[in-house]
Amino acid sequence: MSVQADMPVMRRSSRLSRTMLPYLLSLPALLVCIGILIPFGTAVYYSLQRYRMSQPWNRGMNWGENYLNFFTDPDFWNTLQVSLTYAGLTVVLELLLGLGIALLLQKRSRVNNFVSIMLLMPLMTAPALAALMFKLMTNSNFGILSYFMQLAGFQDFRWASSPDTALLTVILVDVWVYTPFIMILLLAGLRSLPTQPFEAAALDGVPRLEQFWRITLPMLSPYILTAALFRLLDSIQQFDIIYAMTQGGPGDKLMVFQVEAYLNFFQSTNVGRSAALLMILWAITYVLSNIFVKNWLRLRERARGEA
Amino acid sequence: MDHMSPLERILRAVALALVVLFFMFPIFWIVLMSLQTNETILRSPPSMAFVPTFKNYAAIIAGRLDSNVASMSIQFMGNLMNSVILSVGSVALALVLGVPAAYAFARHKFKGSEDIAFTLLSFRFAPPLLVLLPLTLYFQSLGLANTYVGLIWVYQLICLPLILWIVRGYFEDISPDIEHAYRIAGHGWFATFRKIALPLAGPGIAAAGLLAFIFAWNNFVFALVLASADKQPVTVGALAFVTASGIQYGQIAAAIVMSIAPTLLLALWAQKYLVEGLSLGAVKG
Amino acid sequence: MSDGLLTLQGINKIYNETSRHPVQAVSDLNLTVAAGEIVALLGSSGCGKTSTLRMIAGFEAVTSGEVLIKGRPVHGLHPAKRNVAMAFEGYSLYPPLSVAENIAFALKSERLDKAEIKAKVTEIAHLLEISDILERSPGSISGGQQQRVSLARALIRKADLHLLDEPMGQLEPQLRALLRGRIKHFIKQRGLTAILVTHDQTEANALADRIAVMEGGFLQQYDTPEHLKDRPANLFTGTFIGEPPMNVFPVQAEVADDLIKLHLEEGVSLSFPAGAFSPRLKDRLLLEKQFMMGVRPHAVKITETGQPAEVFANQWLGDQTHIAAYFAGQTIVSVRHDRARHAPGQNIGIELDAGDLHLFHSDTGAAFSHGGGVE
Amino acid sequence: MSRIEIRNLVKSFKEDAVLSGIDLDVPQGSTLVLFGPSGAGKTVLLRCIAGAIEPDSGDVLLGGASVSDVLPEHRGIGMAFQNFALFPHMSAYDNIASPLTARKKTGDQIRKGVEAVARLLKIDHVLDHTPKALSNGQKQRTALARALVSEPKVLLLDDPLRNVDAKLRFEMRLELPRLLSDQGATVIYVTQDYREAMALGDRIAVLDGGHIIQNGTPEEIYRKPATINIAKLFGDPTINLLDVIPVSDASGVHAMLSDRRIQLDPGLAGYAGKECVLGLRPEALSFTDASDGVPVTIEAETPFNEKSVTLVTTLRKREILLSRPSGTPAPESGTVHITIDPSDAVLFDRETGLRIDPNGSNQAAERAA
Repeated sequence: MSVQADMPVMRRSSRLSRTMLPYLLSLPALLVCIGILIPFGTAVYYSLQRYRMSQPWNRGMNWGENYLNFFTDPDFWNTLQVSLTYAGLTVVLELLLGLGIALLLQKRSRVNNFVSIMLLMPLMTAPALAALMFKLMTNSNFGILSYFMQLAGFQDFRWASSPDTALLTVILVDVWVYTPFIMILLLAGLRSLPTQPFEAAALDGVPRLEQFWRITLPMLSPYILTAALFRLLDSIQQFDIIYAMTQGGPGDKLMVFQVEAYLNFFQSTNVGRSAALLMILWAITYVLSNIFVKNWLRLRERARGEA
Repeated sequence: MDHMSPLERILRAVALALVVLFFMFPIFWIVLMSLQTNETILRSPPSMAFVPTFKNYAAIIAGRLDSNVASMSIQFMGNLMNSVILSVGSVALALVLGVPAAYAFARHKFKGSEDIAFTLLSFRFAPPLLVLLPLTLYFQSLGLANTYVGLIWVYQLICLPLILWIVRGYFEDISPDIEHAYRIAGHGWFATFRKIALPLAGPGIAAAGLLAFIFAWNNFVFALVLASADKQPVTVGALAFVTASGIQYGQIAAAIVMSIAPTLLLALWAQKYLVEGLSLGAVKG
Repeated sequence: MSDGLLTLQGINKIYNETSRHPVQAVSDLNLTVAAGEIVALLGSSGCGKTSTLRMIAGFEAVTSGEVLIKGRPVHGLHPAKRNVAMAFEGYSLYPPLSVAENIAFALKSERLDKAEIKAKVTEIAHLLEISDILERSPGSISGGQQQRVSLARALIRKADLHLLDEPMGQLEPQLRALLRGRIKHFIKQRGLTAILVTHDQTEANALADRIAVMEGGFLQQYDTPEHLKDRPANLFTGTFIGEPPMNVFPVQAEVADDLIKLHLEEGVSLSFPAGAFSPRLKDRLLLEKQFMMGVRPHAVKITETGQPAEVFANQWLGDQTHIAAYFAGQTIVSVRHDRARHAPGQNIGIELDAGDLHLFHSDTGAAFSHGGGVE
Repeated sequence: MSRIEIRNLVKSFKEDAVLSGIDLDVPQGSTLVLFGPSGAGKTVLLRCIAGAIEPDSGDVLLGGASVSDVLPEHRGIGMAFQNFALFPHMSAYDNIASPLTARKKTGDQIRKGVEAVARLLKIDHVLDHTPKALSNGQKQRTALARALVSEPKVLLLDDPLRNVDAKLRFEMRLELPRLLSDQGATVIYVTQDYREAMALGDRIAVLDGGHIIQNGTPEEIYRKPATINIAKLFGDPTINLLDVIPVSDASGVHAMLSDRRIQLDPGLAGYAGKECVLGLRPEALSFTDASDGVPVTIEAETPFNEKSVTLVTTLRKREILLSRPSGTPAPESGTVHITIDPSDAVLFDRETGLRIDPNGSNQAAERAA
């Protein structure tokens, strides 16, 4: 009896071809990585240069000068402050609002499902277009929000055109667009919590407030942290809403990092400063995203019951 | 069982109504506006009583904007077409490239896979301008500036990571035993991928594709930096249109409605997939 | 019998009642549990036992019927107000709290001082062998340990009724045997009333005073463990209770003055002296043309002179041997307590005693005779 | 030529060694049961044989040839998974047919093959259902049918009866040996149920902590367990384990229980005076009228379906369980005497937990030392 008779196709394959397969499959991802890394490297290079497109003759390495200049540059500090304020306020507001709405919608019912579908709509609206919508709504001639403000007694409430209320206006747009995102995450989190602990608590007569603080909130905390970091990373880089609304104005009231860098690049053609600004922003997001990835990995392990 | 007190029930209903009002009102109002003429829009106090008109939409579709003073030609329909080409093209390319890679990440813990994954993830959060600004210079020298191909290529920065992360999550949810069973039954890896992994991850791939489409559609900054007027999608086009059309508020509203309608309708149509994809995209990556 | 601690009157539970595919989980269930009694709801998954438990706890509303605890209808009453404690089957622990906190959390509504709580937790932890994990978090302990913590959380409470949902399903066999005895002792000593949901008949036998066998949403039999074994009310309980399951054959009777013949399939017939069956059963057999005959595997005797059968499996399990043979067109299983060496392919004789036969109506499945008498 | 050999197989995940040097030899046409607690590495070993997992080192030989560089689809193995691993988007028919389609059979051959195996396993009426619409028992049979349909010479069955109800599990346990011997396949069968292991295995390999701690016939495992742990894993109720110190004198070797002598094998003389554990199977103990039996007090009696279990205590309050077939007479209470056949007593070294072999050389103990 031969081996082939019993084992019809014992075809052998080389170990090499098996180990290469995953690399081949992930080649596109690798290419994208490289596609990002090359411009990134270029940006690092630019940020170390004295480089204005309008003055090509004056181009040259100036090493850390662009960065050092920031220390004495009030515009930079303004940018940092505006960006952090914007990010902080939007995240806190959206988190509180999102959590509240998620709790409201936690129970599966026809009404709740309908509402959560409706809430998808702002999230699916392009932020730049959302900004335009609010621009129309806050128009001093016919804007409905301006009209409401009049009714409320604010005669000349100028929304994004006034330095006092510009930040509030863009935050309002951000809250409108992105609260549903947090809501969806937290709702998914809430609904994925096991029901039995809550049944046990109900049966044992544990007060609802105590249930919320000692059980619900701690169990939800990984989701909350994830949602908050996600939003924080996006929000600190906000461009679309602010650019579409005021292009950073009035004055420098809304000069967040990316808007400032964009205008530096295209209007004052100061490539070096623009790149340095973006590097600072990248450093901030890198630290934040590191925290995020660590949390995310832990969360994933917990979700799979490994922790 | 429901054990809610009547007071709680009422408070919840009121809160829910306020939530719906806040989030739905802007869309509702902009749609109303798009159906009015400038005269009714500018009335004070604003009123719901008006005869709806489709003139604004007609003007945009026809590409001619007639005002009291003069008439000008606009190309908003061109922007719409650009949006379609860019979004569909980007998603298609991202799916072709991303799904096999997602499978590799999910099934093979190979050397360097975590590094690639981490790099992609950390760049998911890098400032887009950081990559875009140097790219404008490269694109000019490569001849990709202001081409669909160039833009679709850059759009992979949004679409590919999204698809990778979401689809990978779905692949990971398929029990490896099911694939092992198919292999042991005598099928090669590609047959297993095609006949088992792909169909079972189908909903996930659909969700990721839809989300990628919406994100591509809603993207603003890429085209703002890299495209000139004839290649711009609606997000950038609408901004230019606001400036160009002056005080034709009805037309502006109509243009916005036409720009957001595709994603909103898609969201309504596929809301289950989207919610799943969004949550998975966040929780699993 | 409405003076029990718990009374279920005509309970029906229909899920998705208004939808196109309503599912009736429980049908017309009547059950009374006396104070101090341990009752097991026994059945396979989907038999309605868990739905019943959840209706008693108040997590599910009854579709119709009445649940009475201490004679008081509890319809619409919040679970917390029913004074019921429950041990859950799955992962019901509070993940953010330690094991000790989990157990003590159940005492929130009892308002005890700290020392008293600690003493109680220590005692119950000792009983359930979880003293060494009190400070751990639920995520870091095994499924079996989690289940014992859940059990501790239920047993520590003072409640009118303790509901235990598959309380030992995840435990290792040895621990299970040990804890069964302890838990029963604990419940009896304190005079608690408990309802146990299980799919494991050994567990039901070991713990319960009475067992309610459920299937397809219907209560099949509610009786003591001994009666379930010796006097199954119908074909379902007959084949469900007992390991290995009862052998069942379709039979036709031929009644003569001095001899009763039971004709099985493939020409096999069993003869019994008329005296082996009671006169009333003989009369009944004259009426019942066709019926089902059940015999438990340990009552199946293998002799040289019995009816012919061919062995196809002989499985020795250490303390007993299971012999399976073709007999009368189907499989008959005999349990021997020695190491019988009947090899596959061997021909043997099967002998059955009249006193070991259970007879069931072939349409309804209802039992009408056990061991030669009439029900 | 479908013997399965495993040579010094090692597999670890990250830092944890799951299998540390497994050697096994399953002769053609026989059934080996892999038995062990969950997490013992049984499933990992099966996957290494199937090729779903690559071992760190060591070799798997099928029919005498190493398969370490043969892809799983080319190993010609049939495998049934504990969780069934049915393809959820395919009908039962397509599930079962998948090994045949892979072998490029014609439509007619496939139909005949699937229908034959489906009839054999009594699932021919549900072939067009998807797995979702099947009961657990039907899923299990579908998974088994898929493993059997291509008539593989090597069958790996990973606890296939675990997720089915007791009645079906019993029926399948009776029917499986016939099915497997009809196929003439070499089988490795994984289970956690000792009854299944004893009923189905020509040999049983007990796996724990990444090692095979005993490999023997069911009889050897049950009567001569290599360790206390194995003794505890087989048998219900579990074996009685009593701390004893054997005594050797002119009348032989014995252990003391309730001040009475329990005669032990004379070969155990070398262990006199040492701390040992005496293992007594509950069913090997019986009540006796003779007054030279061990006096005990009856504490409780638990009737099970086919047997009754009695808890008794010795004079020193040591607990012992006796089991006997239901319906056999037994004293009900008070002080009675029990007796045991010396050949049914096993002695373990208390320190190492290893069984002491009365026939002189104690290989297990030596190896551990």
